[in-house]
Amino acid sequence: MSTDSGLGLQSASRQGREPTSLRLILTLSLAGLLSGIIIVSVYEATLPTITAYQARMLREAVFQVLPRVTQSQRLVWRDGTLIAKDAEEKGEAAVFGGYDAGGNLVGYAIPSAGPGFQDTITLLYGYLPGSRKIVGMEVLDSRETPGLGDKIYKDAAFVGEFKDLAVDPEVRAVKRGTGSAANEVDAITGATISSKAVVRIINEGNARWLPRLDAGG
Amino acid sequence: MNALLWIFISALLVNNFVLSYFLGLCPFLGVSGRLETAFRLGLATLFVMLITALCSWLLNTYVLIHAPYLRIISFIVVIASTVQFIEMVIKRVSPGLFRALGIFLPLITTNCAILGLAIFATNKGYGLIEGLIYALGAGLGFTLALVLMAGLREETELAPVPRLLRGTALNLIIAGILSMAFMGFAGLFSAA
Amino acid sequence: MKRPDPKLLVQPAPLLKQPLTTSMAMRDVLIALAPATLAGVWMFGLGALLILLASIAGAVATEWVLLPDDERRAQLANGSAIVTGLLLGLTLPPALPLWMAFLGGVVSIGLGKIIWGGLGYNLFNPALVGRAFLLAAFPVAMTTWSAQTGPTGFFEVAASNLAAPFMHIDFDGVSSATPLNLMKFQHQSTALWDLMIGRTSGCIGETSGLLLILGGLFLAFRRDLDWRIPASILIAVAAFTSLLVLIDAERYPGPLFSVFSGSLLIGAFYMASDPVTSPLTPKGAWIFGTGVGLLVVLIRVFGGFPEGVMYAILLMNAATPLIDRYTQPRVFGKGLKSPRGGHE
Amino acid sequence: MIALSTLFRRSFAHGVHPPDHKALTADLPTQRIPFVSHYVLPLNQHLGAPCKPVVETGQRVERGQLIGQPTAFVSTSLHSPVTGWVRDIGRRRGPDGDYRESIEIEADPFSTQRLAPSPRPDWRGMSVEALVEALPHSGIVGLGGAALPAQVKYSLRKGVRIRHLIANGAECEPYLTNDHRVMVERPETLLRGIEILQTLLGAEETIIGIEQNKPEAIATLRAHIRPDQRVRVVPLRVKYPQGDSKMMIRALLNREVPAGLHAADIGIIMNNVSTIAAIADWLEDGIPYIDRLVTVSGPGIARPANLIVPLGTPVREVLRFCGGLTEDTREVIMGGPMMGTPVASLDAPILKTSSGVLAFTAAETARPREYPCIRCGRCVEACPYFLNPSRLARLAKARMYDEMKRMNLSECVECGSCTYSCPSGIPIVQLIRTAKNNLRGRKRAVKT
Amino acid sequence: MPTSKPDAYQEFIKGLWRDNPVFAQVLGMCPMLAVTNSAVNALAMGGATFFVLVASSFLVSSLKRWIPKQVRISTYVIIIATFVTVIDYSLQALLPAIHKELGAFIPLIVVNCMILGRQESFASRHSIGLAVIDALGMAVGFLFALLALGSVREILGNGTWLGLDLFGPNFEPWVIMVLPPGGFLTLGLLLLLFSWLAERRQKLAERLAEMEVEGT
Repeated sequence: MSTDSGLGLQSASRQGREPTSLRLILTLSLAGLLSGIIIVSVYEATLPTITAYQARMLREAVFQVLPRVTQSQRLVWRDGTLIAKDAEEKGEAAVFGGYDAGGNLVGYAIPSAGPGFQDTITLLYGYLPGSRKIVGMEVLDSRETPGLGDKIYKDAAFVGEFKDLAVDPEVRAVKRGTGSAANEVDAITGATISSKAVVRIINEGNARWLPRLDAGG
Repeated sequence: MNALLWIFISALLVNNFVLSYFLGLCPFLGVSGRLETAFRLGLATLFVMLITALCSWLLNTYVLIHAPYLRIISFIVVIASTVQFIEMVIKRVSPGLFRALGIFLPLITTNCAILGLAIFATNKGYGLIEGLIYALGAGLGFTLALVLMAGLREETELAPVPRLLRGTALNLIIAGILSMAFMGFAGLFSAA
Repeated sequence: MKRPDPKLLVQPAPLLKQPLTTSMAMRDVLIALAPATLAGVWMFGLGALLILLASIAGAVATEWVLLPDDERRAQLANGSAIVTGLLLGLTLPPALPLWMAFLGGVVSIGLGKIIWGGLGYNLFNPALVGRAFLLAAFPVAMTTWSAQTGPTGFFEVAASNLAAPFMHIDFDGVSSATPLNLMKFQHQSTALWDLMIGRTSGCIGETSGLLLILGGLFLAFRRDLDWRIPASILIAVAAFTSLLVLIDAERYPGPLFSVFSGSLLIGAFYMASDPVTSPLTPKGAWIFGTGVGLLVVLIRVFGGFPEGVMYAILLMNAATPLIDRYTQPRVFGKGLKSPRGGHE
Repeated sequence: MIALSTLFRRSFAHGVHPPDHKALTADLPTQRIPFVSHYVLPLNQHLGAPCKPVVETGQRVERGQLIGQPTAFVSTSLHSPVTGWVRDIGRRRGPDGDYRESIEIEADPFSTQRLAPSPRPDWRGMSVEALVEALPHSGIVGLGGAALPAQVKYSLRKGVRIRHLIANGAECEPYLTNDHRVMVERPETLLRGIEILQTLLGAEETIIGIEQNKPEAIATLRAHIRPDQRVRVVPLRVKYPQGDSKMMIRALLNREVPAGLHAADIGIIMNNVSTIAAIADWLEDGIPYIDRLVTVSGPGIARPANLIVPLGTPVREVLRFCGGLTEDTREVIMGGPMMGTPVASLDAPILKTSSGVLAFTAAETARPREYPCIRCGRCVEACPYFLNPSRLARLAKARMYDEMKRMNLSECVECGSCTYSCPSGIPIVQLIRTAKNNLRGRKRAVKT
Repeated sequence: MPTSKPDAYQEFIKGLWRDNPVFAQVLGMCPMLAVTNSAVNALAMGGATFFVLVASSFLVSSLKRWIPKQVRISTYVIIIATFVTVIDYSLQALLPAIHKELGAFIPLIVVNCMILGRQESFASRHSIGLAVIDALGMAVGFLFALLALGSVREILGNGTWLGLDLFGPNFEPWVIMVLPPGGFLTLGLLLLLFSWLAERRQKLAERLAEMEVEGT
């Protein structure tokens, strides 16, 4: 239907004689070259802005989930220790160390992701190794239902639950009003699945990172 | 294991390429008139998706890590040439299969579901196995949506549908209702 | 031969006709639903009655507006719009604003019926199309359940019922979890007898399990529905949940709870069995019902929603043309070895 | 206990249960209707090619004299039902309103109307081939409704051995009782015919299938069967269309005749009881087929009756003999109510196939408004051939005839069970007939 | 498609309504439905498509003499992909928030059949000026359709338009509108509206023609 009218497979017989293969290859190479030049120059021109923006967003997110932090550092786990490493490498997980003005480690911002109600939820949460507490959570990316599941980042009360949350024995989501323990989060009414997903993603992040942070911190 | 299951179910049902991401709508609306053709197109797409998943992983791992700006152009070039190559191979190896799938292969080149698969798999940072499972789910999901749609559309041909609605408008509304029905899969196995 | 010949009719054979009409079938459905409807209104109060009326009004008004003049009278007279509106109303929560119920009726008939070419041609259950639309559009309102008012509070209409159109609804203090919610999110079971007689919160018409079964049996007896469909749904649900209970009795709900909770019974007897949107063939009916049953348990137990009956039925509706196509019974005399090389 | 035994009676699958209304006439002995002044005899009262007149206008004919002879294998003779004069040979209106080439005979009012003896073949020692040769001279057609010239069924394919002869006494059409009367009044003739055919065919056994709403017929026949005869009477469930040959075979022998084949191809020959009696009349006494047994019934008839009516008698005369039509009659049907045709004019003549003349009033003829199909599936459960009438009707309305062909349109025998059971009042059979005609027309167009 | 005497104004105006790529030709729906859950996203997607279409048409029509027909499709795809990459990075740098919303769907402009279709059926056969005008018309038509869809979905689904609050804080949003089913249903109903309007216009034109005949 649409492709017929769009691509119009009628043969355009403008060229009189058959062009040689060499010419075809030449044309395509030229086109490729041209496009390469354009793309690379645009890429070069925009790259600094883009990287700067991404870095700023990340920093802001880190500052959001960790209080009293003025600078952050990307850390990866290698050979049993955490090492500072700015360049991203594929397949390598990282956390962000947050430091106060004096350069002292305040805590870690841990990114974690997992399946939510609709699609993957990606979030970042701040963890204080000293008191073994979570002190902030921010959802970076999600497609949860507007008006319901999206309360995991729109509902201040829910986000507030992560401001002072013990990680031991394990974070739990409970029905609103019934949670009182330090490790319990009041689930959003009507969006229990999304709330539980957030908690599960945090627990998964904890399982992956807390032993390392406690060991290599 | 659970993660792979979720990737599969998510691509197949929860985030069905057609009904949730609107990918591959042109063939979805264009080739769903007959059940037979819909099924064959679905399988052809599934096949190309699996190959694309492989190719995009290769590209991501060996090429794009050095030149990320070539992502779009290299994906589309690779998809187009892969489809062409597959077409030639099938024609040579299995004329029967070629007769069944042949006419759909060029159509698949402009199917945004294929490019979408490559881009999404890249964005999600899937490895080879995850990418292949993702492609399998997406391709089967595409086939499922297409086959269901074809069955429904064949039925509407016998119905006195209001004249102004006949055609794309009705098909879109059917797709909308299908999409509502697929919302029931939301959250499936995410808590498992 | 003084009397002139009577004016003779010439109709095509057969010249006998079973005395049975479409409107009679619709009347049967209304009769079958009456006990559960009355029970629902009794339990949830005047507000529930208003919701039923609003959804019926939405359905009938839409049919009136969208049908051509010459079709109106006949189509409205067969009562299918009333049945659709009532079924929709029965699957709505009792605290829903009336305007949403009305809108649901409009969508049910508009998107669920008229666009397909009218009665008999729709491929999805109209009431469920309306309900799916409402659930997707107003997820909060559609999942807020109020407790039963009981006879004393009969005339107390909830404030949320009367919310102005398009305006935000305040549900403070009306929330009460349904048995399925309790099961899914808190692993709490509900007493079986309460489930059977409907002493739980839930949609207006879905709670009184026994009355729904009664009406369903009436319809099956009158041959207005294919008994295979509800039978296979219930069997599939019971079988699947029993299997899950064998795996982990602590975690998964049992078969009786699953059958009597939520909208399974109203769905199985009155919606899945809607002949227009379910397979015609007996084998198809079994496949359809089994599919619905499996999907219900899948969504309830492994999915994001506490209740999946509506989605299960809509999904199997979508598959119905395919099921019908591949379950055509063997035509008499076909596919036999023809002796001595028949002349086909 | 009767109800319970009914349940377990042998039958076929699916079908419908219209009220049988046979009590109106079942116990009325057959009467001969007086001769009237004019008779109209269409030349094609059977399937296949019309016969060719062998008389001329003005010529005197005797009762029983050959007036039309067969022109092809699928064709049969026509004999004069009265003594009188050929008035005209030309087009006359047939029962369904179409014009057919016919011979009009004016009865001789002073004739004794004695039957002119016909030369009859000697059946003893006859081969089946000889029977096939002889039958066209009798003018007998299948009296169950198909009107296939009698010899056609007996022209067996090479190598076919007939094991079973079935006498079809089901008479599943409501109202009709003429087969019943034959079985009750002429059991010897029927059994004689069975004996002759069974001997000629070398069949192992004959089964007479009778719906069990005719206990008198069952008892009478059982009483008359001699112990040395290999004949059984099998009562069958009352269900329409029990009389359809393939359904009857299914019910009696639990065998399915493959689609596209005939019963004879699997070693079974089945004839209507009236046909067998007529064959006996011909082979034993040389009586050609000139009188038809007609059930006149229905709420519009003053005095219902079972009548022996000479072929060609106008329906009007038959009705007059029975006291005429009631005031509220709306429809007069020739044949049974399920597969018969309403007549457009009372001048239509009685044909070889006119098993009944039924008069219906407004109560029976009223049709509810047609609603769209709601796929209730009643037609699917009615169709004895396991077709999908709902879908066929839907396809027919969309004029998708080729798709209908793929859905085995050709297997439909137009028994009308689907239309009977449809609560939406959809004329399914009519739609199917239209589709068949359309496909047939197209095939013809391709050929020419 | 090529008319005997192309009229620049006609070429431009036809894309807006009569041959509107979305409403009349039903092209380019993949990116369209996914991103039109708000008017701003629709504008951004429309703008990106606008840029790619116009730039590609310009380049293709100016290079048409040197492109052999055997490789023309590949060349078009390369050209389109180049411009898509350009707009992808530009958006990422200039409007990062919007880029985050549109995310993966910007690259999918490459396979928007409408763009390739215009190259094949128009730009490769006409002068630069006409090609650009045609592209402008089509792109504006596409933008218009996207905006219409995005507006309906945003107004009903969120109670806002281009981020402006329309109904005050008490509006109950129809969430379905910003979900996938809402996209399908809205576009279906808009198509219905379009064909209804088109038919009414045609009827009106016929009536006018009749009146003229009678008048003469």
